[in-house]
Amino acid sequence: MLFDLIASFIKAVLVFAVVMSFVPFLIWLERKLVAWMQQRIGPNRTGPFGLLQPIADAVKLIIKENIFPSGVEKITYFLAPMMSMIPALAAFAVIPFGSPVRIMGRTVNLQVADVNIGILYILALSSLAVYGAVLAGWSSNNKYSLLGGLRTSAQMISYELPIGLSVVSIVLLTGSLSLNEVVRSQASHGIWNIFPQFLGFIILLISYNAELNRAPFDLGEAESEIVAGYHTEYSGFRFAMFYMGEYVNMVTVAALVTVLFLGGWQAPFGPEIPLLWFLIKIFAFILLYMWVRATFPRVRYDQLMALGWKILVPASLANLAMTAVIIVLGGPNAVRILSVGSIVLAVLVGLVLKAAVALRTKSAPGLAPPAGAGS
Amino acid sequence: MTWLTFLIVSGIAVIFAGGLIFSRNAVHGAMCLVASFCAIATLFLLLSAEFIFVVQIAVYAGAIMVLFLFVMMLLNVQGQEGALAGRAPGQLLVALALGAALLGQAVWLVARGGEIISRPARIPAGFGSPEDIGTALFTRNLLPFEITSLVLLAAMAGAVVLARKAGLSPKPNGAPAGGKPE
Amino acid sequence: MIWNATVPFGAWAVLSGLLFTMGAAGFLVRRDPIVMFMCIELMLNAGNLLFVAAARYLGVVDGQVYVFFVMTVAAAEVAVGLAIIVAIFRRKTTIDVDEMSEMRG
Amino acid sequence: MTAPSLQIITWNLWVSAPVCALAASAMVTLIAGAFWPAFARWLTPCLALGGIALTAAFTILAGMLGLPPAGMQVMDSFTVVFDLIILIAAFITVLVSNHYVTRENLERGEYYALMMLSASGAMLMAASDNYVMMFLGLELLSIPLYVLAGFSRGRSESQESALKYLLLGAFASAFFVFGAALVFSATGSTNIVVAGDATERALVGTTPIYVIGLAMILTALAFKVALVPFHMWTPDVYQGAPTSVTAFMAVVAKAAGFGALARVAAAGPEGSWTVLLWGLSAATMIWGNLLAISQNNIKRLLAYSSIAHAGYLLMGILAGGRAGISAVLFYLLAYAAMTFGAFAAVIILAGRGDGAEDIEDYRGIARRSPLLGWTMAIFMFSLAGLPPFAGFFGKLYLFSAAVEAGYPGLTVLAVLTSVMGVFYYLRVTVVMWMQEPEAESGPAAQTSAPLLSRLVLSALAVAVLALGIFSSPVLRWTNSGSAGLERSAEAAIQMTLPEPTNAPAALSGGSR
Repeated sequence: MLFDLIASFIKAVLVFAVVMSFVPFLIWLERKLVAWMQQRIGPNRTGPFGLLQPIADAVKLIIKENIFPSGVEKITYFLAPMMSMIPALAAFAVIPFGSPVRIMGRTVNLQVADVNIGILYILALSSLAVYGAVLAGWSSNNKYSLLGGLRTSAQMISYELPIGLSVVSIVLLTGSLSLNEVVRSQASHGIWNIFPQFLGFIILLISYNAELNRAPFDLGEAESEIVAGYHTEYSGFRFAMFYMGEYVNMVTVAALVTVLFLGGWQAPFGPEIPLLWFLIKIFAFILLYMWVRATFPRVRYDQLMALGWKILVPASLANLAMTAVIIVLGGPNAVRILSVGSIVLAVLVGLVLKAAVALRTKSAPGLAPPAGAGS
Repeated sequence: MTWLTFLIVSGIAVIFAGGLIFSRNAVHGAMCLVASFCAIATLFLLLSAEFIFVVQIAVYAGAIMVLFLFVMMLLNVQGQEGALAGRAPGQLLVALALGAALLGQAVWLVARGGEIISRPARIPAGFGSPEDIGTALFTRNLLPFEITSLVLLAAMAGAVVLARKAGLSPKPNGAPAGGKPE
Repeated sequence: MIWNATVPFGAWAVLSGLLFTMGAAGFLVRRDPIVMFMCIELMLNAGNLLFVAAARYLGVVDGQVYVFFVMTVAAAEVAVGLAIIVAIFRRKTTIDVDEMSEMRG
Repeated sequence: MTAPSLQIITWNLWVSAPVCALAASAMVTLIAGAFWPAFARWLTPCLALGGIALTAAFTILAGMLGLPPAGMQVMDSFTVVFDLIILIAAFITVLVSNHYVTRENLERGEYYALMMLSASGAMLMAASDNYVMMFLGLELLSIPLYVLAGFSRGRSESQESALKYLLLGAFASAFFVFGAALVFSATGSTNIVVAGDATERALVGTTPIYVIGLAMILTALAFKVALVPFHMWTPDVYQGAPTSVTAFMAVVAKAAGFGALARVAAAGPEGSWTVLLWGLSAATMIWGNLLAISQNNIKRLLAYSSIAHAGYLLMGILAGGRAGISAVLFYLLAYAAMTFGAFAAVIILAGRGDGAEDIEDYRGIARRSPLLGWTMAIFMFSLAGLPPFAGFFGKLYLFSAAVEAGYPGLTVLAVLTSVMGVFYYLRVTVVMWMQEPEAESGPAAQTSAPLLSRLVLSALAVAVLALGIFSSPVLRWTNSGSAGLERSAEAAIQMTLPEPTNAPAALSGGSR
């Protein structure tokens, strides 16, 4: 009992420390990467390769004066940045990042808390993440902030639907809501969920990009339209909290996707080294998101909503229906059938979209939506 | 499930519920209600209803209250209304009477506490787990479950009709805008 | 030690009764329809709490299933209610029920 | 991974077939209205009428099968009678609406679909023998009604009435939830009959909690059927809502509420329960009739009249037994015919935009349009309870059931208030027939109603007459309905419900 308590405490502290220390590194990485992709140099003055830049930024933000602009709702204004960070950190508690290890003759799960409703827990927490943006936008007493808060909340609520529906397909495949079980079932199926749930994977990727408020879906903080959206009025440490929250969220999402679709800590080849493969997969995801950010232009708000409601929701429903039917009818071969079916379905959805976009372009050439947001 | 935890958590729930009633600002009220819902969710956890705990947070705190906040922001209603505004003394009286009656009922319930169930039932291991809920939901309660889908359909169709701009109907409505003058 | 004693069912009933009463009183006293609506949500939650507590103390899991239904219905009601409020707001810029007095009798 | 095994559904699907049919046709109507707006004008009402007729067929078929209670829903002869009353009402609403919807330029697909969904909720309420199911039925009835009340978005009264109806309706349904939770915690069951039986046999020592829970459920239902003191919303909502919706509300919502009340009241304990119902009934009759006298707006007048009629109907519920419930069913049928008739006349008279709703506006209408004058007179006489119309016989059966059940005081009160009612109903007729018409302005100038509306109006008038003159076969039919209620209550007790993990009755008695 005592041992478990201590182990949990140590794990919690460790996870917190590691995730938080990721943040400055990720900020540096993103700046460097985007700069490289845009043929710029990026930070290069502070430390080797500009590695100390985020630390300098952090120091600057922390020692800045904490300003309460006049007319803000003090309590809400104060609480909002925390509300944007806490759910992201709390969600990390149920993510397993390694197979159980033996320490001092005891088995220790590499997971802060192994709850049997882990998936639901994460969905619940991610639905709380919207409060930060909403409350910040409302309390700032600023039109742009309010608009940003409105946009963000509508966007996040809309994209929770395809996320939930895609995750339900995984739950069907696993037969459990525990994230540990999800990893184990992928081991026992002998195939990672990305194959039988290819369409779900794509949907989740897109939806989480919107849920994270990252480009090309960063409508809530689109600087060319509404200054900086819901955190326009924030400065100093409170602004830093929003910033950190965004990156912590990214890490959490990457870890979640890794667990759900990429076999968690399992090694694709070679020996299974604790944490190593997990970290590699997480970073692969984060790099993918950074790449997307550097590549795609920002979509229009109506396109964003159309993408969510008219494409992702029906597609994830189709995916769910297909998964359910194949699992019931397919018996022991269900996973294999699904692996084929899912890719076929994904291609089908893609073709339908392409046809729709082509049709739209033909009928009204001036209104052709940018790639990825056709409806 | 001891008195101490019960009292602390339920105290939080009640205090924040009071915050909803007394706050002058609707958004503050909504935040209080969110806190109260989270406390109630914790109480669900104490009652070994883990599934309901998560659903409570996801649905009430995460969806319904966000919708409330969204609409409040959309309409941008600032708190101009005083708490317990004295404009309707009759209603205040009714509220007090109702409160007194219900509180009396509550006290009476406690007084007879010995006669009601005093101790939780012995429950099987998986009580309140998703499997347990699912079994109960899709066997004995399948019909109500299906009916909820109809309720949601009605609400969806209704919300769409109401939210649509009035100008979208094929013919503009010729009725006088302000209704009949009195 | 009383703090470690088991909580009897009556305590849960009183708590949910209290929350219900607060919601009802809030509904009757406040004039802002959005706040009144939130008070209704509080009342529904009080009912849910009682359902869950009864389910635990009786050992009948169906009580938790009913909570599920109540939540669904609450969500539906909120969707329609907020749509009506927004529709009214579009027409005029007040949503104070005292100022809705086009009908008298 | 093991493939999940599909469990066999534990009840006969026929039990829910009528509701399923109606809901399915509602969806078809919704989709048809959305995808073929060009044909919506005639397609959607036809689909709605067809769906309702189909549902009626299913109801009769299912009723003939003699199904046992399904644990949530019962398909006994009471349900059949009730469902048919609701379906007839919905049918007439669609017929009455067509003219109105066209005139007011409302969205057709959604209008009819929501109406049908609401009707299916009403059917569920009357058919459910479980509080949870009843709650869902109540919501399925109410949520579309909230929307329908705010359907004419051109008029702000309509939206105001929608908000008022929604806030108070949701408030009432919160009472229902809490009451059901109290009943559940007192008896361990949400089945109406089983819970009542458990309390009766003193399996649990918590009868007062059960009674409080039942009282809260009664409060919620009283809101729905507009019993005094829970009637405050009625006049405003009736006035503000589109008139065709008001008619639907006045008949279907009330019928559903009384169907539910009949099932709940049968499970109520003696003593305090009857006192409660007695008081509600008396207050409703007196207050409704008193306030109706001073109304000048015809829709408000009909609202107060519907409140008064709820008081009479509650008397039948209070009397209970085969005669009481049968009288309630008969009266509901009569009430549906005459109320629809009155509202249909109001729709025709109101002209565009609900301009004319004051009774004074009806001066001399009868001279210009004898059909309207005659039919309105018939409906008003019937509502007032004058022979030989349906209203008279309905009241006769109700009063005699109440006297038989031992409530002579209440019956005297009812007769007195009925006399009061004659005054304001006759006033409408007098205004229509005896007073000079206004000049060319006003609704009197534009009473050219389409043929369909005239036909419906005449048919309803004939129905009111026929129900009065040939009341005995109808009464036999409603008698079979009330007999079904008794039978299924017995069956529900005998039926072994799926045992929960821990038998509630055994352990709720005290500490272990």
